[in-house]
Amino acid sequence: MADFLIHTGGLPDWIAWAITASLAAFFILNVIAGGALAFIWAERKIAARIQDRLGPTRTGGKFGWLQSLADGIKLLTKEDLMPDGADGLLFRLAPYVSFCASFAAFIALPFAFDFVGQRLNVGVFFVIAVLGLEVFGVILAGYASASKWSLFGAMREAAQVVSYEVPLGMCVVVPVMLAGSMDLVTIGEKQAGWFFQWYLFHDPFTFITFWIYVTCAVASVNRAPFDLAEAESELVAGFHTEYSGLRWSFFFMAEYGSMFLVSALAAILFLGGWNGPVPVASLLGLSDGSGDTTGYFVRLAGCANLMTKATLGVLIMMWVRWTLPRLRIDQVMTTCLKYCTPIAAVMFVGAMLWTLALPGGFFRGLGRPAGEIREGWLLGPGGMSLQVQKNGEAPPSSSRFEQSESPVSQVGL
Amino acid sequence: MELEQTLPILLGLAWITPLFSFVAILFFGPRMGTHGKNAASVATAAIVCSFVFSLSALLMWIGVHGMSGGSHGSHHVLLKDSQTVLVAGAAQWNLADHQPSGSEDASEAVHPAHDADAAGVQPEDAHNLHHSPDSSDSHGAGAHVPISYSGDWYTLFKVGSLELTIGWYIDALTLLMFVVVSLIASCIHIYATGYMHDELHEVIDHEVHLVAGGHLHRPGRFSRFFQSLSLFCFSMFGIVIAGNLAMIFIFWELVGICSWFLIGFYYERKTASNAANKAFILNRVGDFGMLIGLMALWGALGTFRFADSVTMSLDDGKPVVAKGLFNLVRPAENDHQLIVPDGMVKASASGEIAGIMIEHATRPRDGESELKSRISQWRSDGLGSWLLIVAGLGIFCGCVGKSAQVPLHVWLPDAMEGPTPVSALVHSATMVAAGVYLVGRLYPILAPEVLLVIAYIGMITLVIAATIAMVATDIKRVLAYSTISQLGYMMLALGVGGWVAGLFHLITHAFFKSLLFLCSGSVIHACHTNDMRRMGGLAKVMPWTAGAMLIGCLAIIGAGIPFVIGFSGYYSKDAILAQSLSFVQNNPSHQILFLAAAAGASLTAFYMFRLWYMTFAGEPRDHHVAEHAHESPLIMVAPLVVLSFFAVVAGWSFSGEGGLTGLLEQARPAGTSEGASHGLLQVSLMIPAEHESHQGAVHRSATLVAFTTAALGLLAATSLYLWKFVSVELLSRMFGPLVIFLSKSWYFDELYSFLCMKPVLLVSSLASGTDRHAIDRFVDGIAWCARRLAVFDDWIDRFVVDGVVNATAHATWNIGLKMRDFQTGKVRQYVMFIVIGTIALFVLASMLWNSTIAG
Amino acid sequence: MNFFNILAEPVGVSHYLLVGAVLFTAGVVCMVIKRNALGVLMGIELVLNGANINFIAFGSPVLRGESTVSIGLDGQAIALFVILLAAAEAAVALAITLNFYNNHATVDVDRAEDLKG
Amino acid sequence: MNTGFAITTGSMFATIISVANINWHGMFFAIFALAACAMAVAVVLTDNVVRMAFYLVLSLGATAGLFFLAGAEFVGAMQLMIYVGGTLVLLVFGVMLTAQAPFVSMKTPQRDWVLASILAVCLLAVLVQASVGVDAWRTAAVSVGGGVQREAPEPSATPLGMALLGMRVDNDSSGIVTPSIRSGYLLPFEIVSIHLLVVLVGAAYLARAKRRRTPRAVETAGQSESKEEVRVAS
Repeated sequence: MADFLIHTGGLPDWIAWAITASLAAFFILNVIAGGALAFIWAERKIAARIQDRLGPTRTGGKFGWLQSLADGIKLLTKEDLMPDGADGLLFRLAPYVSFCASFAAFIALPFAFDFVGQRLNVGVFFVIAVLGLEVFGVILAGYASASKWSLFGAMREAAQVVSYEVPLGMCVVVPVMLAGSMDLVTIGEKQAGWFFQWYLFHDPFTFITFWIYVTCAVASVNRAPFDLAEAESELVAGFHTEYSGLRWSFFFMAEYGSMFLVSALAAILFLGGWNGPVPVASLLGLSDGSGDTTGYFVRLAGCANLMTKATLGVLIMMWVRWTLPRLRIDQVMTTCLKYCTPIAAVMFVGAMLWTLALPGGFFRGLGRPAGEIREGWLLGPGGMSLQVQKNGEAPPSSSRFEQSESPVSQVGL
Repeated sequence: MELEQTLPILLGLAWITPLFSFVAILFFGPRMGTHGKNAASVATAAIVCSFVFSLSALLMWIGVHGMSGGSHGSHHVLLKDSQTVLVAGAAQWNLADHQPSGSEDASEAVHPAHDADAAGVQPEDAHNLHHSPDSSDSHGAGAHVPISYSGDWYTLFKVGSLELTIGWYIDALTLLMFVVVSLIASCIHIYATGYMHDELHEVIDHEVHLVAGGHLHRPGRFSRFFQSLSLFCFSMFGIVIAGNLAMIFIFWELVGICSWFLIGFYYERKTASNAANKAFILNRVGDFGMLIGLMALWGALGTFRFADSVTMSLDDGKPVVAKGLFNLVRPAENDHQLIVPDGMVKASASGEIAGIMIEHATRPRDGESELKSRISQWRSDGLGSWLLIVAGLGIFCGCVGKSAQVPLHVWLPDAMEGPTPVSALVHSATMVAAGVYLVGRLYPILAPEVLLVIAYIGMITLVIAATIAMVATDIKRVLAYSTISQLGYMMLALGVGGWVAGLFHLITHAFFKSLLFLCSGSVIHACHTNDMRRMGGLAKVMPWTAGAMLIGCLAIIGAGIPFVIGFSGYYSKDAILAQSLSFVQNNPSHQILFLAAAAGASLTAFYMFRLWYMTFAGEPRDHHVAEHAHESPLIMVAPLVVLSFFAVVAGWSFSGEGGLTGLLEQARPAGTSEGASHGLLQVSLMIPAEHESHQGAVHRSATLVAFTTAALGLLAATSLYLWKFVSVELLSRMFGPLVIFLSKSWYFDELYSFLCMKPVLLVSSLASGTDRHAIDRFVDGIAWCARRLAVFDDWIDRFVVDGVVNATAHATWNIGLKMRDFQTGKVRQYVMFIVIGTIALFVLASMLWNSTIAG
Repeated sequence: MNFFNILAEPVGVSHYLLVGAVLFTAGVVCMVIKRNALGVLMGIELVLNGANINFIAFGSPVLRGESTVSIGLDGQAIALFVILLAAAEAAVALAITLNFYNNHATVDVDRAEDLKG
Repeated sequence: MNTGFAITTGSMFATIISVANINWHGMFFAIFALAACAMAVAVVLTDNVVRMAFYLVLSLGATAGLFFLAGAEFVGAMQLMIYVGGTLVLLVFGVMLTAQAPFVSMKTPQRDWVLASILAVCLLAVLVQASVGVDAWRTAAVSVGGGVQREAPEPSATPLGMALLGMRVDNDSSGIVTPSIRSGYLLPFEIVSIHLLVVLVGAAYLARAKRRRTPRAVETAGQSESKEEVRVAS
C-alpha cells in the first residue's frame, strides 16, 4: 500500500509511510474499540441467556444493539472521581498503561499474512511479553487508589498473571518449536492447507497443549473462573473499585482487547491462523502471495477467517465465565504451579520427541521446523546437526514478502 | 581337559582357599557369631574344601598315571612320560608375558614343543628318546623320568636372569603332601573346634601370675587361633606346590612366622613367648644357611626353577628351553646322573676363564670355543663340586632348622607351650615336615657327600632325641622328642639314598604322630595336667582315647606280623632300615648308621609304651586328677578315629606295586633309581639304588632286625612299667647322673646359653658401659651448652623480637582504630566510595596511558 | 572531533553508549541517595540496564554489523545472561530486604549498620 | 560553547526532519533515548517509592525499545518479559509490602544530595568522554533510515538460540558463516539455569514466614506467603 502511495500517488516516502502506519494503527484501534463494544453487548446477551433472562432489549432496535454504545456515551459524560489520599499521577496513568499494553500487543499480530503492523521475527514472544505488561497498570491502579480492596485485587492479579505467564509461555513454545520460528506469519503459513494441517491436530501432545493454553490464557487475562482481581463478592470490584467514567472504560477496553488478543493468538498458533479449514483459495488457484488485487481480497478473506476464530474464542470465554464458579486464590495458584506447568512441560517434551520420531508428523509437510534455520547453520562446531529438513519452497521469510515490507520495519516499531 | 591344565587349577584352589579364610577371619573374625564362634566353621570349611580339591586332583592323577611306580613301567610309557615333561613345560601360564588367556596359550605352546622335539631342537630330549631302549637294557630303568607338570601363575619380577615367579611343580609327591596335609589339617581343625572352646569367653589364665597377684583375665582369642591356623595351612601348601626355590623360601618364612604366632598363642605366659621366640630365632639361624645355599645356586646357575621351562621366544616362534635346576645338575645327556653343572664349574674356575678371555681378547669367539673344550677337563679336575656341596649343605641347614635336627632341635620341645592342636599340626604334617619335604624335593641336586652329612645328622638326632624321650615325664615332651627322633629317621633314610623310604615315613608318621598328639591333647584336656606321673589308669575312664593312643603307639613302633601285614609304621620303618642296611653293606665304614637306626627302633618302642602305660594302664596315681578325668566330646574323638584308621592302613599297598610307595615311585627323582651314584670328591662313597634294598635278603634281614628291636623295647617297657619287675626309682637311682643328663636333655640349652648368650651379654654390658660413661657424658655436655645458649636466645626473644612484634601489633591496632571510621556500615557510602574509586582509576589510567579520552 | 557534533551525526554506537552512560549514572546516584532499600535495588537495575545497552550496542548487527570490531552475537548473549541474573538478583535482594524489614521493621538502609566498625 | 550548542542542535533537527527523506531510525532513537534517560532521572529525583518503580518501568520499556532499534528483538522482548513483567512486578510487590506510611517517601539529607550530584557529574563526564571519544564508534556501519530496505529482516532469535545450544551460526564480522570461530553458550546457559533454581530456593527460604515476637508478625507473615508464590512464578 505504501508502494501504491509512493509510486502512483507520488507522495514523498515519509508521508506515505506515515499515512500507512497511522492507517494500520487506526485499524487496530478500531478493532479494539469496536470489538469492545460488540463484546460487551454480546456478553450481556449471553449472560442473560445463560441466566435465563433477556438482557438488553430496548436501546436501538429489538436486541438492544446500541446498548453498549449508550453505555459508552454514559461513561464519557460521567464525572470521574479520584479519592483523596490517592496518588494522583499514578491513578490517572494506570488505565492508559493497561490499555497501551494491550494495544501495543496488536502491533505484531498478523490478521492475514501480511496484514501485520510490524512483522517481528520474535512475534509470539513479543505479544506475550507486551501482554504481560498490562498487569502493571492494574497494580498501579490498585496501589494508587488508596483502597485496600483495590490493593488486594491488584496483588492477586499480579500474582496470578505473573505466575500464569510460565505455563502460557511453555504452551506457546510448542507450536514455535514445530514451526521452527517465532514469527507469527511463518507459523500461520506453516498451517496452510486443509484443516488437519493445523497444529491442533499435529499430534496428541499439541492437542492437549491447546487446552492448557486456553486455561492459562483465560487466567492471564483474568477472566472467570480466574477473575480473582475483581471478585465482586469479596473485594468490591477489585482493582478498579475507585474508577469510573472514561478511565474505567479504558480498563474494560484493555480487558476485552487482551481477550481478543489471546484468542487470536490461539487461533494463529493452533487453529491455522487465517487459513480456513478448506483451502478455497489454493483450490481456486489463487495464490494469496501475489501482490495483485485478487491476492489482496484473498488476504481479506483470511482476515475474516482469523476474526471469526478469535471471536469464537472470546465467546467461549464468556460462556465459561457465566458457567463456572470462581476459584480461591490458593486454588488458582495450585492449578498453575501444580498442574498446568508440569503438564505443559511434559507436553513440550512429548511434542519434541514426536517430531524427532516421525518428522513428517501425522501428515506430510507438517512438523518440519524449517522456518529460519538454514543448512549453513546446521554444521555447528563438532559437526552437531539438528534433525531439520528444509521446506520444499524457500522459507517465507526470505522470498515471498518483499513488496509487502511495511516501512515500520526500518524504524523498528 | 588335559591334566597339565587341570592340576594347577585344582591345587591352586586348594592352596588359595585357606588364604581366603585367613583374610575373612582377619577382618570379620570377631564379628563371626558370638565371640567369633563361626570362625572355626569358616576355617574348617576352607581346609575341608582344599582337602576335597587336592583329593580330586590325586584321583585324576591316579586315573591318568595309575598308582604303580614309574620306574618299573615299560619303555613306551617312558617315552610318553618324557613327552609329558615337555608338554608340561610348554604349558605354563606365564601371566607376565601378554598372552590373552591361559588355555589357548597352552594349546599354542604344546604344538611347537612337539615339532620342536621332532626337529631335535632340544638335544637332551632327542638323546633321551633315541637312547632309551639300549639305556634300558644297559642298566634297569635308566631313562626313567619323573612325571611332573610345572609352570608359572604369575611373574613377580624379572631382572636380568633373576626371575621370581609364583609357579607350580606338581608330581605325585606334591599331590600326596597336599592330600595328607589337608586331611590332617581338617581333622585338627575339627578337633580344635572342640579343644579351644575355652577361648570363646573370658579366659582366666592360671599360669600367668600378675604382679598385683591373682591371675590374668583376658578375652578369648578363638577367631585369632583359627586365623593363624588357616595362614599356617596356606603357607605349608605354598611350600609344597612351589615351582622354584625363591617361592619355597618365601613360604618357608611364612611358616616360620605362623609357628611364631601359634606357639606364642598364650603370649602372656613368659614360657610361651620365650618358646615362640626361640623357635623363630633358631629357624632364622637355619634359614641363614639356606640363604647361603640359595645364593650359591643362583649365583652359579642363574635360576631357581626346578623343571625346564619352555617359553616362546619373541623374535621367532621357536620354543626356548630354559633348563631347570634338576636338568642342570642331572642332565638327560648324562642319563640323569649327577654331574657338576657348567655354571658352577665356570664360577669356580673364574680365574682361568679370565686368563683365557684375556689372551683371546681380540677374537672372543675362539675364547668361547676354548672354554667349551676346557669345561669338561675342569670338571674332571673337580672344580665346582665344592660349590654344589656348599649349596646342598646350605639348603640342608634350613631343613635342620625347620625339622628340628641336632643341633637346632631345641626349639621343638619348648614349642609344646602352644595349644595341643598346634603341636599336632606343627609336628605331624606341616612345619617339621617342611624340612624333610625340602630335602626330598631337592634330592636331585644333593651331592652324595651332602647326603652322607644328612644321614649322620639324622642318625645323631635320632639317638639323642630317643634317649631324652626315655626319661621325659611331660607327656607332650615325650611326643615332641619322639617327633624329633622320627624326623631323624627320615633324614637318615634320605641320606642313605632311601628317597621313597624317607618320604613314605614322613607321610605315615604324619598320620600317627598327629593321632598321638591329639590323643595326648584329649588326655590333657581331661586331666588339666601334662605330667604323666600324676596320670595312670585312664584307660577305663577314656577308652576311645586310650584305644586310639594304642593304635598310634603300635604304628609308630612299626608293629606288624613280619612279611604279612602291619601298621603303617611297619612298612615305612622297614624300608628305612632296609635302605640303611644296604647302604652299610656298600660302605662298611659307616656301620654306625644301621646300628643307630636299629637301636632307635627299640628306644622308640620303649618310650612310646612307657608313655602309654604311665598314662592309661595301672592304677590312678593322683585321685584328684583321676576323678576329674572324662572322655572327650565327640567332636574331639571323631578325628581320633579317622586318624587312627589312616594310621593303620596308610602303609598298605593295594595291588602289587600300588599304594603310597607306588605313587612316590612315580615322583622319584630322575636317575636315582638305578645303581650306585658315587661321590664327587670321595669316590669310594657309594649310595645304593633304593630298589636294591627291596631284594629279598636285605629286606628280610632288615624286617627281622626291626621286629626284634621293637619287640625288645616293648618288652622292656612292659616289664618296667606294667609288670614292675624292677622299680623305676631303683633304676633311676642307679643311673642317677645319666638320668639327670638325659632329663636335662643333654644340657643342650645350657651349652647354647654358654656358647651364645654369655658372650652376647658380655658384649652388650660393655656396650652399655661405654654408652653410659662416654656417650652420655658427651651428650650431657652438649645439652648444657644448649641450655646456656637457650637462656641468651630467650633474652633476645623477649626483648628484641617480642619488642618488634608488639610494636607492629600496636601500630596495626592504632591504624585499625583509625580505619574503623571508614567502616560506617552505610551501604550508600560504600557505593559512593566505589564510584569515587572508579573515577579515580579512570582518570589515573587516562593520565598514565594518554588514551583516547576527549577525542 | 567536536563533542557536540555527536548530536548531528547519524545514530551510531556512541549514541547508545551515551544513553547507557546516563542510565548508569542515574543508577549509581540512585544507589547513593536512596535511603529506601528498594530504591537502592532499582538503582542496581538501572545500572545493569546501562551496561546492557552498551553490550547491545557493541554487538548490534544494525549498528556495527560489518565493522570488524563488533562483538557480534556475544553482545546479545551476554545481555541475555545479565537480564536473567538481574532477575535472580532482584529475587534474592528483595527477599533479603523483606527479611530485614521483618526483623528491623524498616527498609532504611542507613539503619542497617550492624556491621559498623 | 553556547552558540556551538545552538548550532549543533539546529543541525540535529535539520538532520532529523529533512524533508527529502526522514531519518526514522534517528527519530525513534531520539524518542526512546530521551524517554529512557528522562525516566531514569525521574527515578532518581522522586521520593515516592511506587512512583520510582513506575518511572523505572517506563525507563526499562524505553530501553527495550532501544534494543528493538538496535536489531536485538529477542533481547528486547526478553527485557520486556522478564524485567518489566517479572522483576518489576516483584519490586512493586516489595514496595507495597513494605510501604508503611513513613517509608513510602524517605527524605535524604541535603548533604547527600550535593555529594551525589558532584559524583554524578564526574562519573557522567568520564563515561561520556569514554563513549564519545572513540571515532570508530561514532559512525553507523550500515546506513539505516532513509531508503526502504527490500530484503527480509535478518532473523535474530535463531542464532541466539543456536548459540545457547552451543552452536555458533551467526555471521561474524567478515559476513561469512563460520560457525567454529566463536564458542557457544551451552555451559553458561546450564549454569544460569542452575543458578536460577538455586536463587528460587534461596529466596523462598530467606523470605519464608518466621514466627516473631513483634505484634506486626501476623500480617507480614501472611503477605510473605503470597509473595513467595509470585517469586516462584516470576
